[in-house]
Amino acid sequence: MMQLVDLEKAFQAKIDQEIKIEPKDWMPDAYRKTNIRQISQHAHSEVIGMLPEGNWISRAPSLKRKAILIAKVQDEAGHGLYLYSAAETLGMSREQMTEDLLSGKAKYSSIFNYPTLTWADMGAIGWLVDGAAILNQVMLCRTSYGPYARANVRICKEESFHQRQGFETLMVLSQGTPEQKAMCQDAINRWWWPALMMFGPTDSESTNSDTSIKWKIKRKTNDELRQQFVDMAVQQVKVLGMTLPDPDLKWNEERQHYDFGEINWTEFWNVVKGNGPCNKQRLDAKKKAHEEGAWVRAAAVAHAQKKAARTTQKVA
Amino acid sequence: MMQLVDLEKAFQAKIDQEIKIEPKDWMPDAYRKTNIRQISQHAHSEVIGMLPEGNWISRAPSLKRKAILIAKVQDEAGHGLYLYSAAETLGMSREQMTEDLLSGKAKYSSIFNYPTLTWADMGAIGWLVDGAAILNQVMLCRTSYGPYARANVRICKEESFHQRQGFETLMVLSQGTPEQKAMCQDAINRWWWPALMMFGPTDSESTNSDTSIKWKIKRKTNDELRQQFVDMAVQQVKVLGMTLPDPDLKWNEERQHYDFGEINWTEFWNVVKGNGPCNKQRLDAKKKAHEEGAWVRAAAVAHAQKKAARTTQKVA
Amino acid sequence: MEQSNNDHTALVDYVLHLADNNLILTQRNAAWCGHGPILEQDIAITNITLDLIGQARNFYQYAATLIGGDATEDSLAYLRNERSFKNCLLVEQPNGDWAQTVTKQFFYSVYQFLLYEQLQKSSDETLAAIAAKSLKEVTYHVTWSSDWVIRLGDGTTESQQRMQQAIDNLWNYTGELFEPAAYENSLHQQQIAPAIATLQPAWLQKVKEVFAEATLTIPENSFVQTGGKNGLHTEQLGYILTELQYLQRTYPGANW
Amino acid sequence: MEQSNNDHTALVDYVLHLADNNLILTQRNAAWCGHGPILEQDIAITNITLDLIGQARNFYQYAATLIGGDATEDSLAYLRNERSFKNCLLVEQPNGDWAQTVTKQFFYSVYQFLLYEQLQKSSDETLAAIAAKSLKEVTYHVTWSSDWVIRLGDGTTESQQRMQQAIDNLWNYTGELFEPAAYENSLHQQQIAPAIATLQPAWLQKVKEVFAEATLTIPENSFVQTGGKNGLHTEQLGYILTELQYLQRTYPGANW
Repeated sequence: MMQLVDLEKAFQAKIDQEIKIEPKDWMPDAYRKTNIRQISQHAHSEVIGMLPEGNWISRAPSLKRKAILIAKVQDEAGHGLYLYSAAETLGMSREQMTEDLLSGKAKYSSIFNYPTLTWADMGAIGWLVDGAAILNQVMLCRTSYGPYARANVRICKEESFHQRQGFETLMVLSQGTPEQKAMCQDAINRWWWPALMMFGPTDSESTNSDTSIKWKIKRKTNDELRQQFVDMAVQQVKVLGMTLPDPDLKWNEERQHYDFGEINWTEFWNVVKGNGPCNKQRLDAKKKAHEEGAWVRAAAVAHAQKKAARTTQKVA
Repeated sequence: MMQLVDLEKAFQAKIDQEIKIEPKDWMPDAYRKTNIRQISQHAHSEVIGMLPEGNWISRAPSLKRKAILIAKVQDEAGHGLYLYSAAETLGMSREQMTEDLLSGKAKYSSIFNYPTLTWADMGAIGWLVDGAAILNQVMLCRTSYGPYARANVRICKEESFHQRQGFETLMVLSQGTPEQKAMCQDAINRWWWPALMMFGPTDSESTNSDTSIKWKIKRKTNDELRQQFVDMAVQQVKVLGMTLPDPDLKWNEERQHYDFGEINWTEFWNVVKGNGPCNKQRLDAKKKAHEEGAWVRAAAVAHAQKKAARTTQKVA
Repeated sequence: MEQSNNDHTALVDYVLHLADNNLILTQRNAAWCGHGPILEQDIAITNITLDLIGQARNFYQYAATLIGGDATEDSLAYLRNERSFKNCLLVEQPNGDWAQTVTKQFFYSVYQFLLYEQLQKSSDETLAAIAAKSLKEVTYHVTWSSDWVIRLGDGTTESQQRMQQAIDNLWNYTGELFEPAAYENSLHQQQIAPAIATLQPAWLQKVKEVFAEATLTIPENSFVQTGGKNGLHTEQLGYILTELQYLQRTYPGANW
Repeated sequence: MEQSNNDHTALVDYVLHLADNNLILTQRNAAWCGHGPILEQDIAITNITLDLIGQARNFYQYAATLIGGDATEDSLAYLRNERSFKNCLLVEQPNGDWAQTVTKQFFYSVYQFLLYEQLQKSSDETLAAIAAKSLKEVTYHVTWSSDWVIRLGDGTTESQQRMQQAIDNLWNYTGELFEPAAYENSLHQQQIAPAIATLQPAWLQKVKEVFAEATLTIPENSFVQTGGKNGLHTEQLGYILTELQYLQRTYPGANW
C-alpha cells in the first residue's frame, strides 16, 4: 500500500500533467472538500439564480421575450442538475446539499440577493451577470476535477447564448423610447458593481486561492478575472451607447488595462453575511417550495414502492 | 296562562294594528323561524356581497373611486353586523349563522354568484343590484319585526347613497371613450337579468309569500317589487343613453307598466342550487378566511381570559 | 360575400381561441418556474410551458396574418381586454397545489391531443401544419401528466385526498372544452375543425382509464360551467392579464 | 434661484414620499376587505385603510398643486413607475397573516404618529394642516394596532410564535423610517419637516413598551434595509403597481 505522501505526490503529478482527476481516483481530503464546496455553491447559484429572473416571466413584454426568458431560467435548472450530479460523484448527497442551502450553511452567488426591479434587469443580468459567470466558467472548463470540468463545458455553451440574448435585450432598449433608454442605463448602474463583486474578494483577501491554483481547481485569480471582465465590458457598453457607473474608469497605458474604482467591500460582506436586499426572500422562497413539495416527494416514493411491490408479486 | 290560540290572536292583532313585534314578545314559531331565515340570509348577502366588489378595490381606476369603493364594501360589512345582531335577538347565535353559511345550509342572494369582470360592473352593481335591493329594503323598513325594521332603516340610508354612486360611475363611463361606453353597456347586459332574479320566483311559484304578507314580514309580492324595479330602470337607462338587454320590454298602456321578457328560471334555480359561476369561489373564500382566522379568534379569547384573570387577582 | 366574411371572422376567433388557451396556461404554469416540488419536475413543467407558448405563438402569428393590418402576435396577446380573450375557463383556474396543476394539465393535454389529432387533417393547411408539428409535444404532455395523476392518486393518503380535491375543484370546467362555440360550429361546417363534441367520449374514456389506475373518481356534480370561449370568464382572468400586459400597456408602442 | 429650485424639488419629493407610503399601505391593507378573521376587525382595518387613502389623497393633491401643469392626484398615483415611488420598504411588504399585518400597521402608525405630531408645527401650512387633521386618525391606528400586538403576543402559544415571526420578517425594514433621504434633510433645513432620525428614540420606546406587555422581543439582527425612499424597492412593489395602475395604463387619458 502506498504511503500518504506518495499518494499526494502522484496526485500532484497528475495535476501537473493536466490529467483530470476522476471520482474513483485518490485525492486529498482538502481537494475533495474544496471541490464539493465550490461545485455545490455553483449548483445552488444556478438554482437560486432562477428566482430573480423568474420574477419577470409573467410580465415579459413580448411573447418572444417571454419564451426566451422561460427557456433561460429552465437552462439554469438544468445546470443546477449537472452540477449536483458532479458534486454527488464526490460523495455528497443531493439531500444534504439541499439541506445545507436551506439552512444557510451553504452559500450561493451573492449577486442573486439583489432584486430585479425592471424589465431591463433581464438584459443587465444576461450581459453583466452571465458575462461575469462565463469568464469563471470558461476557466473552469479546464478545472482539474473531471466531472466538474465537463459540466462547465456544457454550461458554457448555453451561458454564452444567454449572454448574447441579454446584450441584445439591452440593445433594443438602448435604441428605444426615452423611458426605455433610462431603464437600460438604470439597470446597468444597479448591476455593475454587484457584477464586479461576483469575482470574490481581492487576491490579497482571498483565503483559498493558493491551493486552488496549485491544484488547478482555478487557473486565474479573482482579480485577474475581474480585470478581464472590466476590459471587456468597457468595450461593449460603448456599443450600447450607455455608460458604466464608475468615474474612475480609465485606460491605463502602462498596465494595458482599464483602471477602475474601489469596490464597496462593506456592501459585499454584508450581502455575503445574509444582509443583502433579498437574501431572506430568496431562501424563504426555496424553503416554501421545499416544504410545500414534501407531500409530493413522499407520494412519489410511496407510489414507486407500491409499483415495485406489485411487479415483484407478478414475477413471483 | 293564555291559551296558544289566544296568544296567536293577540299576536295577529298587534300585527294588524301595525305594532312592531319585539324580541321579548310572544311570537309563533313559524314567525320566528321565517324571520331568522330571512334576516340571516340578508346578513349573509351583505357579507358575501363584499367579495365581488372587493375584487376591484386594488384595480379601481382613480383614488376617489378607490376610496368610495372601499367605503362601500365596508358599509356592507356594517350592514352584516346590524343584521346578525337583529337575528341574534331571535335566539340564533352568530356562530351558528356563520356555520350555516359556510356549510351551505344557509343561503344568500344569488346575485353575488356572478363574477365582476370589468370596472363597469362596480357601476352596474350599484345601480341595478343595490337598486333592486333597496326596493326590498324600503319595504322591509316597515316589516313587523322591530329589530329587523330598524336595521333596514339604517341600511336604506346608506344603500341609496351607494346606488347613486353606482349610477354616477356608469354615467361617467357612458360619456367616456368608445371602450368605456362598450364596457358600460356590457355590464348592464350582464347584470340586468340576474338583477331581475333578485326578487325571487314569480308569485305563483313562491312558497312563503302568503304567511309573510299576513304577518307583514313582507308587504309586497316578488312580482310587484320586480315590476316596480323594471319601471324605474327603464327610465333611468335612458339617462345613461344605454339599453336594457330585453327585446320584449314595452310600455303596456293597459297595465300602466312595462312588459318585459321571460326570465331564465332554469338559470335562476341552477344558481340557487349552487351551480352559479362563482358559488364555489365565494364560499371557498369565506371558508379560507374563517379557517385562517381561527388562531386569531383563539388568541383573542385567550388574551381576554388572561386579562380577566389578572384583574381578578388584583382585585382579590 | 357576407358568408365569406363570417367565415373569416369565425376562423380568426377560432385561431385566437386556440392561442389564448395556450397562453393563459403558459402564464399559470410558468409560476412554478423556480418553485417546483422537485428540481427535475420544475424542469418538466417548464418544458411543457415552453411547448405551450411556442404553439401559442404559431397560432397568434397565423391570426395576425388573417387579420392583417397592424396586427402582430404581440398586439393580439397584449392589447386585447378581458372580454375578448377566448380561452376556456379551465386554463385560467389557479395553480393551487401540485395536484391541481397536474390535474389541470392532464385534462387539457388529453383534450388537446384529441383535438390536434383531428386538426392535423384540417383543410386549413396552416392549422394542419401547426397541429401536426405540435402533436408529438402534446403526446408527451399527456404521458407526463397521466403519470403524475397516477403517482399522486395511488401515492399516499394525503396525495390521494389532494388529487380528489383538485378534481372536484376543476371538474365543472372540463365540460366547456366540448361545448362548441358558434365559431367552432362554423369551422366544422367549413371542414376546418372537428365537431368538438364528438371528441368527448374518447376524452372521457382516457380520463376514466387513468383515474381507475390512480384510484380516483369522477365527481357526481357534473354541472358544466361555460363562457370562456365567448369571452365570459371567471374573476381569475383579469388578474392574469394585469401582469401579462402591464409593460405593453405602460409603454404603448415601444419595441422590446 | 437654483437653491430655490432644489428646495421646490425636495418639497415635491417629500410630499410624494408621504403620499406613496399611505397609498401602498392602502393597497396592502385593502386586500383584507372581505377576508378578515373577524367581521368587526374586517371593518376596523378597512376603516384604517380609508383614513390612509384619505391622507394619501391630501398629499397627492398638494403635490399636484406644487408641480402644476397637468399633474393630478391620479396622474401621480397611477402614472409613475416603480423607480419613482418613494414609499418606505416597510409598507410594501406582504400582508402575510394577521400577525404580520397588525405588526406592519403598528410599526408604521407609531412612526406616523410621531411624524405628524411634529409636522403639524411645520412652516408649510398645507402640510401642517394635513398632519393636524390626520393626527386623530393616526392616534386611533396606534391604539388599535398596539392592542392587537398585545393581544396576539400575549395570547396563545401559536399567536405568540406568529407575532415573533412577523416581527422577525419586518424588523429590518423599520430602520429606514428614520434614515433621512436627501429631500428629508433639505426639508428639515427649510424647517418644514422634523429631523426624522430624532424621532427614532421615541418610536423605539413605544415599541419596547408594547412588546414588553406583549411578551415579544426585538430581533438581534438589526441590519437596516433601505432604498425605498429613493425609489429602490423590493420586488414586491412592481406587482402592487401592476394591479394599482392597470386600468389607467390600459385606457390612457380616460376619465373615471
